Amino acid sequence: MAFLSLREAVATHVADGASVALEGFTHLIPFAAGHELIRQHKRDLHLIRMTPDLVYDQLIGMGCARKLTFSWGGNPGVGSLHRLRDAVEHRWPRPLELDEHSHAGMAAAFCAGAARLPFGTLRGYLDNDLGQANTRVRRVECPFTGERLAAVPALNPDVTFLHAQRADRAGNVALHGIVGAAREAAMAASKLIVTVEEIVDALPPAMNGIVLPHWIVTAVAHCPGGAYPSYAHGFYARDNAFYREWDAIARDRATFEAWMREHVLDTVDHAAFLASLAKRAA
Amino acid sequence: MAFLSLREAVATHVADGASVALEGFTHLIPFAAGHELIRQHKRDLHLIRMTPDLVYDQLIGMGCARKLTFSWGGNPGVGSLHRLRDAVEHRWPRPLELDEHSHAGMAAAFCAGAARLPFGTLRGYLDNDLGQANTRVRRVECPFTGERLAAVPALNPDVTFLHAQRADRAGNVALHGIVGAAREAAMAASKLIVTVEEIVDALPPAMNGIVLPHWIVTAVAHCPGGAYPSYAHGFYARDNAFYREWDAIARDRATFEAWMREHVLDTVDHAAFLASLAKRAA
Amino acid sequence: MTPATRNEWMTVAAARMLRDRCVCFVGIGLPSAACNLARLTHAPDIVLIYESGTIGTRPDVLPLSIGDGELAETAAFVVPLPDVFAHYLQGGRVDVGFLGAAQIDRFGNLNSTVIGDYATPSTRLPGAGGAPEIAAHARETFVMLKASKRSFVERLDFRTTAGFGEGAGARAKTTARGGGPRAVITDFGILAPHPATDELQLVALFADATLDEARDAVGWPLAVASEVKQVAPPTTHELETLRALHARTREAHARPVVLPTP
Amino acid sequence: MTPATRNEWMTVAAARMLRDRCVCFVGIGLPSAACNLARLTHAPDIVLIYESGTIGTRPDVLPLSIGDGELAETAAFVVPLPDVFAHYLQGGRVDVGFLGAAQIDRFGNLNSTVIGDYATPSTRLPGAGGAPEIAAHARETFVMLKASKRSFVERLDFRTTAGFGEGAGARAKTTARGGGPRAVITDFGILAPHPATDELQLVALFADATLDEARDAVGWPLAVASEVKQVAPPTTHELETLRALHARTREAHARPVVLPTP
Repeated sequence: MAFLSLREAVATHVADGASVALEGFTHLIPFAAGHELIRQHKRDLHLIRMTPDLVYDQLIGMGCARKLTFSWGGNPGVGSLHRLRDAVEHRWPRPLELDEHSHAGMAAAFCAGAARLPFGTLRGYLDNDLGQANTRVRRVECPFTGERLAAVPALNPDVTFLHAQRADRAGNVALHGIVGAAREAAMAASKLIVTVEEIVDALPPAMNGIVLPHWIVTAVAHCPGGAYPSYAHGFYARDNAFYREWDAIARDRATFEAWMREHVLDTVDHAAFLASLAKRAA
Repeated sequence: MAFLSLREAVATHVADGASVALEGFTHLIPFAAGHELIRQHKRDLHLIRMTPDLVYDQLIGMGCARKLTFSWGGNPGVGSLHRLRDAVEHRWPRPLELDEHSHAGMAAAFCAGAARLPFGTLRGYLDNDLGQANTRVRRVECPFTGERLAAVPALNPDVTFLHAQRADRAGNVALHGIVGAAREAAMAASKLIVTVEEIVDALPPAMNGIVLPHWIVTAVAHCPGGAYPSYAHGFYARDNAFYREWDAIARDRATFEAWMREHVLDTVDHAAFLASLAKRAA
Repeated sequence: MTPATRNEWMTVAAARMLRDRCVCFVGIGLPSAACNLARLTHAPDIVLIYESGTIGTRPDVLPLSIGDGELAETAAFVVPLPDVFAHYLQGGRVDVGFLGAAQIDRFGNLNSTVIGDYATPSTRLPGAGGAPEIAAHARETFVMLKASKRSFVERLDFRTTAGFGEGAGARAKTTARGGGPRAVITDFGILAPHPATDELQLVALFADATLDEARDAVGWPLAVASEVKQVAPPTTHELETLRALHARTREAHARPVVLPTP
Repeated sequence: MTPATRNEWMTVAAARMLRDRCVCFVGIGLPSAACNLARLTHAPDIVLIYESGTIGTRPDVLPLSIGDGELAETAAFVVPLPDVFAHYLQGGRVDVGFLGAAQIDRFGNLNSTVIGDYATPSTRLPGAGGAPEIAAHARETFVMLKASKRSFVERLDFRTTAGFGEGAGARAKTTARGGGPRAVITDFGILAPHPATDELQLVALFADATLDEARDAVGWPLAVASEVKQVAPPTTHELETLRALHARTREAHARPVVLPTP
């Protein structure tokens, strides 16, 4: 475990072509990490995430991704991810290979990855076209009942990024609230990089809480507001208005590129990103 | 969900011949429930539990069990379970069929049961005799890598008994501390009966804590001290001295039977059981 | 009070179908409004689960996303997402699931993946999310979807989620354990599967909707039940409760977020 | 101070083999004493995991059972048991595993199941517990076991837990990912596998033990390494720390529990 700046963590641990999961389910989405991948012009990434959300819309629109493993790709409660759509429908700015699942299938794949099993099993993909569209959905026969169940290959990202509320000085990371598949994505990864709201001497007591212990963690970066416009329970709320505004920003290629330039490429880090939005709002 | 006395819950929901899991890993072992099964002379039970512990020594010694599914059957830190040994070595008081696993295998079987999958998968039972001794350990081939992994059949007890710290008046049950496979055994069961230290208006806040919601719970019985001589975190400690004393009590058939008669068969309920020990200690 | 919109009719009709104390797997949008309306009217002890892992949640305002903080704060407890799907849904612990989609066919199969060919779609939709396994495992499902010839289609471009498959008992041959779609609540009324053929048929109309309107909106020859009921109009209490919920929601979502600048 | 007993020699020798900051899967008895002695002497940041799910625990007294309350109270956090085996052990997140047994053979395979035939044993032992998968997945394992011709045997009655199987690289042909037994700490000294044959050979003796004693205690012709080291005697600090730990433990375990009578 090392304490690094986010810039350093991304530069050191993410190679072009890597498989990268930025997990967090609506809550604790690691936006700061996604922006840093964009700033550093990472290319050919295999992006993994149950719900791509705006941060993957941005990565895809900026040409960072060659492949997307996902189970639901929309702007929650708003509509489409226009950059994701543009990549799939018009191969802009580059073609995007899809590895598409249902939530249950992808959760099983993360669980298998976390347990270092080669596949996960579920009673799923029943009588639908997903199993045909994705040749990585197969069947396995129960050796006791003979029932045929769906099997999905384990997900083991090269790097998982999470955002969490707190780390202690040993690098133990604690998160609470809606956790999605964050724990499984963390345990499944070769490297785990966590941005946190704060670094504290001792984590709050949480006997059966969700803790990622220091020896699972590759690097911790102190990054207040690192989940914005998603949220960090106990620190700040989800900016639902921003999610709505994104629809207009992302709909048009030029508007999107101008926004990304102003707020991500031309800002030096996440604090500057947040400041650039505050200035705009003022 | 119903609030019942433990006597009523056992009488109503446990048939002779049922498969019954009393889970809890060292902590929160449902002793009161086990004693009530003995008091009601339940017979031919298929007992399921990772670590049989004293409570299963008692059930087996009193002739309640025909079969035991388990992964470690000792008196932790002390030595043998003499009644279990006597049943296996000398078929006293009756033969006991064994369905024997490793902890990892049995945990996988409970997880499969909780998820209502027919089997669990693990990289286990490698190059040892357990897979031969137990014909219920089989192999399954990964449809992606071809690797052969161990498969265990799901455990789905007819009735799972747990002891927990608290239930609220809707029947939601909260437990904390060492939880073992309690949650999985609960979700895997057809019926779930929980004894609790106290019934409260509102459970303490535990956003990501372990809660078994009311519609999973068949019955709650208020039973203070229901885990003794095991323990309930925050209420009372494990009586390690009693665990040591049990070795001498259980070693001899007559001593065992006399103890069971005095403290279990001749006591009307768990409060009377505890009082009988207190009297002895005084 | 202004008359009920069709959205409001749909929401009220769906809410009324929910029994008190039932365990309900909720989706965002109309289903979320319907479930919370039920909770605030006749079903105070309904158990709402959102796929974000928030169990027994009682939000004061409707969430925009499936995982707004409001859901976690008002939940009985919050579990990791894999547990929601393994222990609750696949575990058979969910009574009712709600689904939406871009397309539905006459057997209640749904498409939320693509319009056009999968590899080269004309419209890429968000995808499956939880739907395929909600449809497989919940004891019954309700579909909420506005009707048009583009959404109620003769043939799906892609079957994301199986309802009754090819109909006539086909579903029973799969390993799906849930009962499948019990009703489709749309903006003219309610469709339900025929007991023998599984084909969706019109069983109820909103008071201000007509059979012709229904037939026009559906892209296949719509079957009509022997008796078509009329859905009772939203009561004043239902409408007021729903509108107050939406007003609170609009206000909450417009509230500016304080940027977490250091 | 009285001289060190053989139990104390074993405990101190095992403790010394643990690096600071290593992640250690601890069993009850001698391993628990050894790991905590390491933590209280040269390895303050060792991470101790007990299979009860207590992670990063720092008990003030030794637990009697694998799940005493002391372990939960002093743990960094506590996870459900299936997570311990899936995420930590099978997940490859454990450096060192400790094992005991009733019998061991020359390739470090262990029996903790039965003496005699499985179906009709003369002695039924507690069984596998976590051992088979600890041995499979931990990067390395240490076995602690007192030697006698009944425990160090030519042929196991039952192989509960694979060490190096039939030796000579047999382990590598299995899908076990851990490295297998690195050392067997017994009451005359230390055995370690030969790099080529995998056969356990004597590599170190306690200062007051002899080669003859070792040979007499082992039920097969004991191989001896080209160089047999002498284990340095327990230091005063080590012994004092260990004895104080045991004294605290005895006192705590004798403390009467207040019966939870209503």
